[in-house]
Amino acid sequence: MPDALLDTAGLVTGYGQLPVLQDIDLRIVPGELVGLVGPNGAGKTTLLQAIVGLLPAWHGSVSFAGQDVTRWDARRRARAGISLVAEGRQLFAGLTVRENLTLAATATGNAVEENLERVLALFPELERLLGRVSGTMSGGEQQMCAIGRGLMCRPSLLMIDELSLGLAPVVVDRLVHALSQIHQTMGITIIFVEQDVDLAMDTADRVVLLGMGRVVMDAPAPAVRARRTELEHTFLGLPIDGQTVDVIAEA
Amino acid sequence: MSQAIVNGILTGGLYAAFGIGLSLIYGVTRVISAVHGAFIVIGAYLAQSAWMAFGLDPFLMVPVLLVIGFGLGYGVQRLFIDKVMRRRVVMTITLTFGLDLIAVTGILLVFGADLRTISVPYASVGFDVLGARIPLVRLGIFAVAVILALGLELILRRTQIGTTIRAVSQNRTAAELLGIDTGHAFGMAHGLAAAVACGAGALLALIQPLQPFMGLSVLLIAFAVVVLAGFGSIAPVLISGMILGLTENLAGLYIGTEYQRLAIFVAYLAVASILPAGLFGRRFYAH
Amino acid sequence: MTTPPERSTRRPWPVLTPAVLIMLVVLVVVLIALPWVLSNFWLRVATSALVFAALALSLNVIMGLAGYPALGNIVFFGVGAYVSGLAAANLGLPAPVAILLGAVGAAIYALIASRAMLSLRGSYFLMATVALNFLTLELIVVLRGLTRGARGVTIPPLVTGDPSTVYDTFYFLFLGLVAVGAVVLIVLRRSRLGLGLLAIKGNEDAASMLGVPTFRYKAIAWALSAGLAGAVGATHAYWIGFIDPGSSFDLIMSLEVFLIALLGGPLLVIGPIIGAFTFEVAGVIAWASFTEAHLAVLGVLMVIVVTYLPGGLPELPTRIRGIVARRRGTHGRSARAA
Amino acid sequence: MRDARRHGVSGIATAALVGVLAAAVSLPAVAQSPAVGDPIRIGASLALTGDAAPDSKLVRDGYDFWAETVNAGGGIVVDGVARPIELVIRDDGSDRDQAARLVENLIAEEDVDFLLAPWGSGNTNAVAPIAERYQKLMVAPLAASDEIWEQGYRYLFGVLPIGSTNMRPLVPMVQDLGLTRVGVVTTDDLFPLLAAEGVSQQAKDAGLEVVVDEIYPPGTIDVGSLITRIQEAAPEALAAPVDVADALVLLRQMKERDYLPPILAFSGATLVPDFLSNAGADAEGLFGITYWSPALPYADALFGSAADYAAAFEARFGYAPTHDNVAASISGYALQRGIETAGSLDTTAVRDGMLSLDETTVFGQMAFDERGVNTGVTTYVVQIQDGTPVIVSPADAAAAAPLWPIPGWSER
Repeated sequence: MPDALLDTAGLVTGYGQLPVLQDIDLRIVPGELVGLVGPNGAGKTTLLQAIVGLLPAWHGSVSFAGQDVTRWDARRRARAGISLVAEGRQLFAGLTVRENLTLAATATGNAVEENLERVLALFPELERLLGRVSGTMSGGEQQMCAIGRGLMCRPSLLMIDELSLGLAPVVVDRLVHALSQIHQTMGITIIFVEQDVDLAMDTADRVVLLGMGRVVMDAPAPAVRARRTELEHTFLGLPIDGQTVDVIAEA
Repeated sequence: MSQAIVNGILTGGLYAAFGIGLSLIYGVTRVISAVHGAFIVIGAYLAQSAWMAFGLDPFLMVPVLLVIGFGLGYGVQRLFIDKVMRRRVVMTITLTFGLDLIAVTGILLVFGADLRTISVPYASVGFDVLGARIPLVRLGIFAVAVILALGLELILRRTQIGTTIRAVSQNRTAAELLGIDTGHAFGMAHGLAAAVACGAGALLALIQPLQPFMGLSVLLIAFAVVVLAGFGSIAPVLISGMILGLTENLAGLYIGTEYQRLAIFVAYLAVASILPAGLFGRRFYAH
Repeated sequence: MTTPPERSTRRPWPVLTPAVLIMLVVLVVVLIALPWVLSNFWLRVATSALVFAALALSLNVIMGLAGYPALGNIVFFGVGAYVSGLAAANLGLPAPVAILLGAVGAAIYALIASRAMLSLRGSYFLMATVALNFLTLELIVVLRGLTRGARGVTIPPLVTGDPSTVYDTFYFLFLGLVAVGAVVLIVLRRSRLGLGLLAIKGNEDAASMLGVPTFRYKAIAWALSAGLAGAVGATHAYWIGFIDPGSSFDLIMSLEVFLIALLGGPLLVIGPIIGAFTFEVAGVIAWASFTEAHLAVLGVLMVIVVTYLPGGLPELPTRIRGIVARRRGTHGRSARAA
Repeated sequence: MRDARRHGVSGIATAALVGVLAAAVSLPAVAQSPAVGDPIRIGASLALTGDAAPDSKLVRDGYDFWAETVNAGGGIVVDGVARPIELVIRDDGSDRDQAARLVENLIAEEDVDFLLAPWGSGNTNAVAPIAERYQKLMVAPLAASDEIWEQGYRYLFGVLPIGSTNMRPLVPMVQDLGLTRVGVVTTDDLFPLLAAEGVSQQAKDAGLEVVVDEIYPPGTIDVGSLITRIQEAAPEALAAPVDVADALVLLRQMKERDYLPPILAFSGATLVPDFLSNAGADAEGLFGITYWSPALPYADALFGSAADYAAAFEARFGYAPTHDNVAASISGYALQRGIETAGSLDTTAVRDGMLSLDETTVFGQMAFDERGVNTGVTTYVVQIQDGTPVIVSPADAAAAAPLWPIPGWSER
C-alpha cells in the first residue's frame, strides 16, 4: 500500500461552538479519484474546508504528503499543493479570466505560461474568454475557469466542491470528462463533492459517504453501487445503526 | 467666472489626491481610515522640513514621500488594522481615529505648534488664459495630483500586485485558497493609499501653512470626495475632487465666500442621501 | 490541541438578572451619595462623567440597539445647546422650558435629518453623521443674525450662590438625565420597538421582510437619542455658561462618547455609566501626567480598546484571566482562532 | 550661588532703572532686601496643545517673562516680605471643558492665590464664571470679545481694549492719505468678526465707501473666490483682521494671482513672529495693528523701557516680542501692582487696588474701568518697512510716514 497523500486522523471541527465533523478518519493515496457524497448538512463542505485549512482542527490531525499540516493556514497548504475549487466557484468576479488564472500561478510561485497552456489544453473554451471579466460568464464557463485556476496552483490534490450544482447536463458531461483527464493524464489526486450520487459513483473510483458529520461509508465505487438502498436511507436522513456503519466502513 | 472655474479645477485636483487613498483603502478593506488625514499632514511636514533643511523643492520631494508614505501605510495596516479589519465599522473607525490622535500628537511633539510654510521662488509666476490667471504652482500641484492618481490606477490595473489587491478586495477567502498572502496584499493596498496621501501632503504644503491639527479638515475633504465618488475606481475620484473644488469656488463667487464650506457639506450630504452609491456607483473595480 | 474558540463575540443580551439588579442598586446609591463625599474638583470630574454617560446612553439608543454607528451624534448635543441657549439668552425663557425646548429641537432635527440619512448604512451612515455635524456647525456660524455665529452665546446662570450649591445642582441635573437615559433604554429594550431595533441591528433586510417597519423604528430611535443628547447639550450650556460653534459640535467629544459606549460593551445601561467614570478618572490621570500628549493617551486608549477589549469593560476580567493563564506557561500556542 | 547672581543682575538693572525712571512709583523689591516669604501661587489654564496652541505660546512666554523678571528682583513685597511668583500652568488642549475643570482644580485643589486667563475670549468665557464663583481675581491678556465685559464679572480684568476697536485707527490714516474706497474681509471667528465690524462701521461713519465686506470660513484652503471679489471691487485699502494662518494663505494666494491692493492691513497678525518668519520678504509693506512697539516711550519700574523689555525678552525667548507677549506680561504686572497697592493678597483689597491704578507701564497707560477693561491703551498702525515694523499712525507717535501703494509682486 503506497504512502497516503492525505490522512486525517480523528478530525473534529465546526463553526463557533458547534461541532460539525466528528472524528473523521480519511486516508487517500496518490492517484485516487474520490467522490464525496452525503445529505445536506452532513459536513462535506466543512471537511474540504478543514482539509484546505479554512477551518482549524479542534481535535485530530491532518497530514498531507507525509507532513503534519494541522497547524498550517490555508495559504501554506495551498502552496504545498492542496487546491480547493470552493462552493460557488469563488472567482474574482471583477478580474478577467486571464487575471484569475495568472494570479493563481504567481501566488503559489508557479510558472504562468506553462500552466496556462496546460489549462487551455484542458479547456480550449477558455482561450477566447481570457479577456472576459469572470463575473459576467455563464455558470459552466465560471466552473471551468475555477477548476482551471485550481490547476494553475499545480496541486497534487485538487478538491472540487459541488462539481455539477446548477449546471446543464451537457456542461456536466464536459466537466466530468475534464475531471478524468485531469486525473489520468495529469495524475492529480481528486476529491469532489457531488449531490448526484449516481454521477459520483459513475465518475469516482471510490466513494465516501458522510452523514451527521461522520464517515458512514467508504468503499470502491462498485461496492457502493451494490448498497444503493442503504445510501438512500442516509440521504433520506434515516438513521443507520452503528453496527451497519462499521461493517460498511470496513468494506 | 472663468477664474472660479480654473481655481475650482486646480484645487479639485488636490482634493482628489486627498480622497484617492481613502477610496482605495475602503474599496479593498472596507475600513474608513481616519488616520488618512494624518498621512497627508506628515507628508506636508516632511516636505517642509526638506525645504527648510536642504532647500529641496516640494515637487522633487514627492517621490521620497511616496516611499515613506508607503512604509507608513503598510505598517499601520499590518500592525493595527489587520487585527480588527473584519469587525464592525464602529471598531475600525475608533481604531483609526485613535491612531490619528497618536499621529497628531507625534507631529506636534516633533515639529512643534509653530506655523510652517514653504515659499518657492516661483510663487508669483503664472500666465493668463481667457481672462483667468493660472498660477504655475497651482498648475504643478494639479499636474502632480493627476499623475499620482493615474499612476495608482496603472499600478492597480497593470501590475501583479495591483491584480492581487483587486483579487483580495473581491474575494478574500478565494485569495487565501490560492496561497495569496492576503495580509501582505492589504498592507500593499494601504501602503499605496498612504503613499499618495503623503505625496499629496507636499502639494498641500505648497499652498497652506502647516499646523499639527490641520488633519481633520483635510480628512473631511477626503470624506466628501469619496462620498461623491462612491468608492469606485480612480477616475470618479478625480472628477469628484474637481466637482468639490468647483462647488466651493462657484459658491464663493456667486453666493458669498462665507457659504463656501457650507456648500461642500451640503453637496456631500445631498449626494449621500439622494445617490447613496455616489455619483458614479459604488463597486470597487468591479467593472 | 486547540479547543473551539472561546471568545464568543455574540453574547446574549443581558437581562435584569438578580446580579445586574444588585449592581444597579449599588450604582444608584453610590451616584446619589457622591456629592457628599467628593471635593468640588472631583465633583466636577464626576459631573463630566455623568455628561458623558448620558451622551453614551443616548448613543446606545441608536447604536447599541439599532446598530447605527452615529459617530457625529454630538450634533444633537450642539443643537440642544443652541436651541436652549438662544431661547434663554434672546427670549429670556426660564431654564426648564429652555432645556425642554433644546431636547425637543434636537429630536425634531433628527427627524428632519432621518429622511435623508437613515437609508444609509454602516460606513456611509457614519460619514453622513459626521457631515451633518459639520454642516450644522457651518449653519450656526453662517446664520449669525440668529445665532450670533462664531461669537458664541453667553447663557444666563441657572443657579447662583456658592460653588457647592451650583455644583450639586448640576450634578443632580445630569444624574437625572442619566436616569432618564437609563429608563428610556430599559423600557425600549423590553418593548416591541426595542425588539424591532435589535432585529434591525441583526439583519435589517430580514427584519424588514418580517414586517418590522424599519424606517419608522429607526427614526423614532434616532429622535429619542437626539432628544436625550439635546437635553444634555442644553443643560451643559447652562453648566459652562457660554456656547460657541466649535466647542458645541466638537468631533473629539463625539469620539470620546463613542469610546465610552464601546467601553460599556454589551451592557447597554450600566456599561456607559461605568465606562464614563472609568474614562474620566483615567482622563484626569492622563492630563496630570501627559499634558503635551494627552490626546495621544486618548488615542492609545482607543487603539487598546478596539484591539484587545472589543467587548468593553465587562470583558476585562476574562481577558486578564487569559493573560495570567498564558503567563503561567500553558506554553504551546495560544488559543488563536484563525 | 544662583540667588547671588540673580541679585547681582537685578541690582544692576535696578540701578539703571532708578536713574532712568526718576518718577517710578514704587522701588523694586530687591532694593530694600526684605525677608523672603512663601511664593504667591498664580494659576493659569493655557492651550499648550490644540488649535490655540500657537497663540497661547505667546501668552505663556509673556507670563513666564513677567514671573521671571519679578523673581529675579526677589518677588513682590507684601507686608514687608518679598514673595516670589510661582506660576502654576496647566494645558487645556484648547478644550473649553478642560479649561473650566483645570481652573476649578487650580482654585480648589492647587490653592492658587490668583488666576491669569487662558488665551482668547472663548476659553476666558468658559473659566470666568468659575473664578467669579470662588471670588478669585483673574486677569485676561487677550479677551477682546465685547460681550465678556458686559457680564458684570467683578473679579475679571482685561488689559486689552475691546476687540471692536482694534482696527479703527486705520480709518483716520486712510482718510489722511486721501483715499475713499476701503474693503474689509475677515474670517468667521470671534475676534476677526468683531474687529471687522468695528472697522467697517468706523469707515462708514467717516464717510468712506466700503466696497467689499466679506466673511469667509477660517482655514479655507482655496480663497480664490474671495480674491476675485476683492479684485473686482478694487478697494484702495483692504483691512483683513484674520489670524496668522489665514493671513498667510490670503497673502500667498494674492501673490499667486499677482494681485495686491494698494494698502493691505492685517490686524495683529502682521507682527507675530510666526507670520514674519513665514512670509519673509512678502511681508514688506504690509500694514498691521499693534498696541505696543519697542519704539514707544513707555516704561515702568519692573521692565524698564519698552526697548528694555524687547531686548530682555528676545534674549530670553529668541524672538522679538509682540503686543500679545507684552499684554500677557502686563496682566501679571497689573496683578502685581494691585497687590503692591493693596499691601495684601486679599482679593477685595487687590481688586480695589487694581481699580485705583492709573499709571504708565511698559505697555502704555493702565487704568481699569468698573467693567475691568483697561481704558488707557492706545492703538497704533504699523507698517513693515525694510523688514522692520514701524509705527506710521497716529501721526503724533509715527516714526515714519505710511508708504503706499505697497510695491506689487513684480516690483520686488
